[in-house]
This record gives sequence, structure tokens and C-alpha cells, in this order.
Amino acid sequence: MLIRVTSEPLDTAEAVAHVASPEAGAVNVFLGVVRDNNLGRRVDHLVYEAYDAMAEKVMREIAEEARERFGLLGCAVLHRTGRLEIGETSLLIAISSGHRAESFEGGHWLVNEIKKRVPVWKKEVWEDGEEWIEGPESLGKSQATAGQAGQ
Amino acid sequence: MLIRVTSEPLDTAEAVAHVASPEAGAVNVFLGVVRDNNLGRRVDHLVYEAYDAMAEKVMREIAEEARERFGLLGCAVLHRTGRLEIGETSLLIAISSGHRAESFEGGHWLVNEIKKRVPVWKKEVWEDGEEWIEGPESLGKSQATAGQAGQ
Amino acid sequence: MNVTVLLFASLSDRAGLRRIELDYQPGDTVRSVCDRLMDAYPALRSFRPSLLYAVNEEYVRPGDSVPPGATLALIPPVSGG
Amino acid sequence: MNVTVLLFASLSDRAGLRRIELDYQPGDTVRSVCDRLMDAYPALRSFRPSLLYAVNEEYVRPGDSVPPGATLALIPPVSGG
Repeated sequence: MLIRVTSEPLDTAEAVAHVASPEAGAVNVFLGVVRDNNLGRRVDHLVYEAYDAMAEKVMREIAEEARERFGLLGCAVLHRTGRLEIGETSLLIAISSGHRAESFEGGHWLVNEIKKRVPVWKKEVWEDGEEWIEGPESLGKSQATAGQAGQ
Repeated sequence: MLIRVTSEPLDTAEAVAHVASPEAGAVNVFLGVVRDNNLGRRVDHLVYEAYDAMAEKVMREIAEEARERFGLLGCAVLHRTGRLEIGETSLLIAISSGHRAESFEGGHWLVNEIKKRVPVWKKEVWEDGEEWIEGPESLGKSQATAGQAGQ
Repeated sequence: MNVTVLLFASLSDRAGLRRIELDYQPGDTVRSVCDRLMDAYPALRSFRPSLLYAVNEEYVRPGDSVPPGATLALIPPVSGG
Repeated sequence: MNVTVLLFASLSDRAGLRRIELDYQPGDTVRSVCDRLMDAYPALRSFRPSLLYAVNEEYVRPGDSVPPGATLALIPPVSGG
């Protein structure tokens, strides 16, 4: 498994190479990318902050759990921190499996769990201000999902 | 849209670059890869044959349909033909979308439709023989799924 | 005018060729062209129940017409991806 | 012995610092350490209902103990990915 929190750009080719396996029939790669807008507001850039050591630990736990649940062969999870411009990759996941269904289901599950449980925070910076985004975007300011992680 | 049937190796970086968009928050990449085994048999290599012109046409139709159904921003579908060794990529799909759910659902739908409808055939070559695989692997020799495509 | 028939994968291996030109006959359909082809290549008969058909790169039904000059592809169950 | 408290994101902006050392007191729990911290930094009180807690990089509950020398992280709702 390749697990990393880093301020360096994330390299898709490295992650794909890491999960290669002669038994693998499917590789799924997910890139979380900085969008130029959120909830109708124009975003200039993002700043990601992580509790680095714990983030890697939780990412590893989630990856282990995904490997068991979905029978994954290889798994790479990388999260970038610091200032990210529009179009840059903040989250990179690559997994390999025997068949395609597990690769899609496992990848989707991984992203969802990472967004719920990994101690990383995102600050949106607009032309005229900035704000820490706290909690999953889909729930706005609610802490319902994040709250479950610690209970 | 990037649609291609080719005997050249498929380039993940090219496909990812093609679907980049400032509005994209998610990119999903799927690689169909040559496995060293199938249905318990050890595979030496595969040979893919396509009805090239029609395959590109059907791939384009499927990609257009996926773009509408899932609101995709960018879409690249590439299929390789000829002799492929273990670990090489036969199918490469990259799509971009605003959010992650569509990227996983759209990617999975695209692979399924491609395997049902695109006129491409795979020959398995073992140490001691070879066989054209006809019909989706999950259904073995049944033609139930492929049969629907033309009706 | 001719009708061009394309064969792929196991079908093409069995016939020992990939492309056949047949004379067009007025009123030709996928079915009638296949009938003539199978008369000429009886070894292909066993494949027929599993085939799909495309005329000029579009999937069609067995009763659909095959115009003069058209390309008819005989499509065994696909296995790409 | 001390207890180290880590602050992140909005919490760290509000307090103007990222790391605080508090004296350990026998029987300390997440709740008791937070109580002392909020007394010293009342501006952090409004964040408290939304926080999760980790001791030595493991999520814990508010009633769990904080051993001497431990690191307690106050974790606002996460937004990575």
C-alpha cells in the first residue's frame, strides 16, 4: 500500500504503477480536483491543512478496510496539502482488483470514507475573502457525518 | 471527446489531460488490464480484434449518452487492439464531472455498455491452445446481454 | 452491384477469410444475404443463432434490408474491454 | 508532565496558535482538558459542540482519559478530499 500526505504535486503514473499486479483485470483511479466554483461562488484557490501523522494513519486504516471489503489487490491513497490552484489534484486514489465492479465500488467507498474520517481541512479563498470549509460539502455546515466518525 | 481504437499502447496521462476542465471536481479513470488468469486458466497473452470503424462509432455513441445521463464535462474512451501482454491496458476510460458520485457511476456505466455493445473480440492464448472469448465473461458463453444490443 | 460481408473472430477463423463479396439481389435483407453466404460456407451455419448484424456500421435486425453496395458485418457476441 | 493540545483550521485561526501545552492533572479526560483550555481561550467555546477529539492520533470520546504526556487534537468537522 502507498499512503502519503504531502505538499508536493500528486503523480497519477506513480500511483497506477504502484497498484499493478499480474492478477489485476481492473484499475480504478480517482482524482479529486480543485474546481473553480463551489455552491455558486467563484473560487480562486484552496489551501489544505492536515494533521499529517494522524491523516496518514487514518488513510491507512481506511485502505486496509477497503482491501478486505472489496478484495483489492493494490491500493494507493495520496492527499496533498498547502496551496492548490484550480485544476490541481488534492486527492489521488488508485486501486486494482480482479474485476471491474469491485474497482468502482471500492474506489467510491474509499473516497466517501476519506472525506468523512481523515483529519484534513480545506480553506476556500475567493477574490474577496476566505473561509474554512468544515464538514462534507453535501451537508453544508452540518456535522452529522463527521460526528459519526468519533462515536 | 477523445475516442480511439488503436494498436498503440494507451496513455493514461493523455486521457486525463484531455478531460481536464476548470469546472471539474472529480476525474475517474478506468483501466481494463490483461490478467494472468481467467476462469481458473493461466493466460499467456490476449489478442484483441475490432471492427475498427464501427467500434469507434459505437464508442462515440456510448460516450455521448454517458455525457447526457451523468452530466459529464469530459470523456475519453480508448480501446487497444492486437497482441497484449499481461499487465497491459486494453481499455482506457477517463471522465470528468463536477462531483464524485457521477464520476464513479458514469465510469461504471460506460465500461458495462462498452463490453455489451462495441464490436471488439478477445482471443485468450494459453500455453497449450487458444480460444476466442465470445460474450461477456460474467455470462460465460451465454449471449443474453450481447443479444439485446441489436434488438 | 455487390454486397460486402465482413467476418470477425471465430467466424473469420472458421471461414478462413475476413471479407466476402456477394452479388446483390433485389429485395436483399440481412436474412437473405446470410442464407446465400451459409450455402457457400456451410461451416458457418452453427454460428448463426448467436450472431448480431450491422449494415454500414449500424446494428440492424435480420429482417432489415441490405441496399446494393452495402457492407454487412456478422458480429459474434462481443468481448471487448 | 504536560498535555499537548493541537488546534487546526478555523480553531487555530481563532486562537492564533496551533499548539498549547497544559499542565497534566490526575484523572484528566478529554472533557477536563477542554474545560481548562476554554477557560484560557474563551473564544474557542463556540466551536466546542462541533469538535471531535483524538488522543495520540486515535479518535476518542469526550469521557476518555488523557494520560500524562499525551497529545490531544481538537478536530473540527473534516473537509478533505
